[in-house]
Amino acid sequence: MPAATVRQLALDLDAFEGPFDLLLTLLLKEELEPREVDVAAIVVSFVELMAERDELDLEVCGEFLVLISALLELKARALFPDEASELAELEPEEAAEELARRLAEYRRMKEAAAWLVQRLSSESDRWFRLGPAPLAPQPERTLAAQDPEALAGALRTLAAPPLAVSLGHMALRFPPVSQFLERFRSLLSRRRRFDFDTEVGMLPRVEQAVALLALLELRKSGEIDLSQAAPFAPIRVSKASRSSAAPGPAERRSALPAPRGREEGIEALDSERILEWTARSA
Amino acid sequence: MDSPLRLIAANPVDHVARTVESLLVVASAPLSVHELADAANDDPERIETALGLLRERYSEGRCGIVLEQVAGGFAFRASREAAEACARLFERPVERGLSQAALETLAIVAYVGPCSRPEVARIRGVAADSAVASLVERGLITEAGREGGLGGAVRYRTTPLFERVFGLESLASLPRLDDLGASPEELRDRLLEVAEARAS
Amino acid sequence: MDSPLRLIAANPVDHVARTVESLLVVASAPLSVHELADAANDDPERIETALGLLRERYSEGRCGIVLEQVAGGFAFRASREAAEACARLFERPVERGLSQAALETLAIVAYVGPCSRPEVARIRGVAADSAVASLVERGLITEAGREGGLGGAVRYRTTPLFERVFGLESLASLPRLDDLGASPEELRDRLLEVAEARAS
Repeated sequence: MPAATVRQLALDLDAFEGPFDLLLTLLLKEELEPREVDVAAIVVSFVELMAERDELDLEVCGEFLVLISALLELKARALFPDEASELAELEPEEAAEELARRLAEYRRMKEAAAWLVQRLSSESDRWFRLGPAPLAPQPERTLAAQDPEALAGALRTLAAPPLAVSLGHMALRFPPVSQFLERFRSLLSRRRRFDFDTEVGMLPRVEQAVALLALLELRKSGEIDLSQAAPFAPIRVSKASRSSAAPGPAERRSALPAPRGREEGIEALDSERILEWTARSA
Repeated sequence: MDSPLRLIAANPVDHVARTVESLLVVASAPLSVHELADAANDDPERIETALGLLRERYSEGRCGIVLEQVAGGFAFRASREAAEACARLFERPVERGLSQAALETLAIVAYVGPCSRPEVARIRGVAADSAVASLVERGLITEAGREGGLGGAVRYRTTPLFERVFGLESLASLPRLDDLGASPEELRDRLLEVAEARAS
Repeated sequence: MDSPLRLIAANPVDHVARTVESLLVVASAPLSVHELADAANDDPERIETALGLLRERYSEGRCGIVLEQVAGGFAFRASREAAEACARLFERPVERGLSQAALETLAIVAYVGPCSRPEVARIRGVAADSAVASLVERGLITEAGREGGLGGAVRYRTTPLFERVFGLESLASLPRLDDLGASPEELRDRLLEVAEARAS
């Protein structure tokens, strides 16, 4: 049997139906989420296919092993987009344990979701009313005694002539960028990393925007590294592992899936993503 | 115990009646015979027969659930003997104050006199629909005819409850705002003028 | 003193049962024994006895109205045999059309307990924002404070509506995660089958 058989292996999974090589293509083109792919089901399909043959083809098995391990690696990476560096600090055994723990956690949640789906369909013939009954008593709202001066005050507010038109309010007042530069530097002198969102979440939006500019400034000068699990996820700020002015190697920012390319390209993409996050969340 | 049940279940009217019970217990508005017939996929006549059966079963004094015929059709309600218990179930805590939107709207209606939602909206510079609705629901304002007769916008005025809540003997005892206008008409003009200036 | 009272309340449990029927037929959501006892102004024990009686009376197959224990309380619903009629009456219930992402998010919030969007994203490996928004909109999850107090990420928990839609007495009646998905066993069985087929 030619090795091509492996790639032609017909799969019938929840997320995908078709030959194995099409599945791989879709994964590489990022048109299919690796986490959606049931690797165990592929293995079983392969074993079943092999069982139908009379002889054991080592070449086919070898190719299958290579492809399936690549797939497993893709899947594992997809589960840890933001914490690759954290994992790298672990001992290999610890990392393996952590990986297994998270895979198990996600698998259990998928199973729980499947249970919910099943439950929904078994309960689809249970009908109940949402909201009040047609002839339910109208709840009476009682208002405490009020001061009539409040009414006079409200009307005075409405009758107050508007201020002469001034464009003064158009100029937003915001703190200088330098204030945040110092604040973040001093934070990083005490801690190795912090969450941008947690740090500035309580500030007004304008100040958050200035804080972001300060962050970009620090990133540009190579003082910090930024990572983000996904668009809109919290931005994690950590001290640059090399305090030289040069930006760190691209791999360390694998959290932002940037195309491999020149440093400037990656950096521009980083900023773009972060700006997009701010603009959408604002 | 089983045999009488079987006898009843064998009767198709009882099956229709059970379906009608189901429909009435999930409905959020009264259901007409036709709506019941459509949903149950049955004849209106059989629905009426079933309703007759249910009216007996769910009647005052016999059951805590009472089948009532109202304008829109049929609906279940609580029996009168449980009125107090139901009132306790729906009791709401005393509210301390009004929202700014409600307070402004109420002030306009109280000082300017009967006015419509569009008018309130013009003075406040924002839509007044939900503020008006909540004041009506609380019984602080009520409908008072229409602007320019039939077809005009509904006007609202304050209620006796409003006077009680604000500790007023009558509208005449509202705090005076002479500096803003001597009469309700002057006040209204002043407010509209300011609103226009604000909008421009 | 006692005897006339006894005469009037010849069957006190039945009186309580009627009050409970009344309360349940008008309630907007399931009522707990305590809520029923407070509204009925009666002992929780007597309420429980009355509920026992009503569960029998309003049971599947006996009546179009079914009393169920759900979402931490008791509520009436339509009998399952009237499901088609109810479906014709309504367009579509809230819970239909949940995406895979929404279901996984819902499972995480239900099992992990109050948790934030970043936490959900960490477990799922992708952002959970739109899934969370759609679940909030459907009323299946709701905000439950912030992580580490003020300024932290908003946490979410499931609502009583979630329990009701999924027919759960409480969150405790979710199956244990360890009991879910016999997939490893299934896989092993399939592999064993293959091995046996080859051996034979």
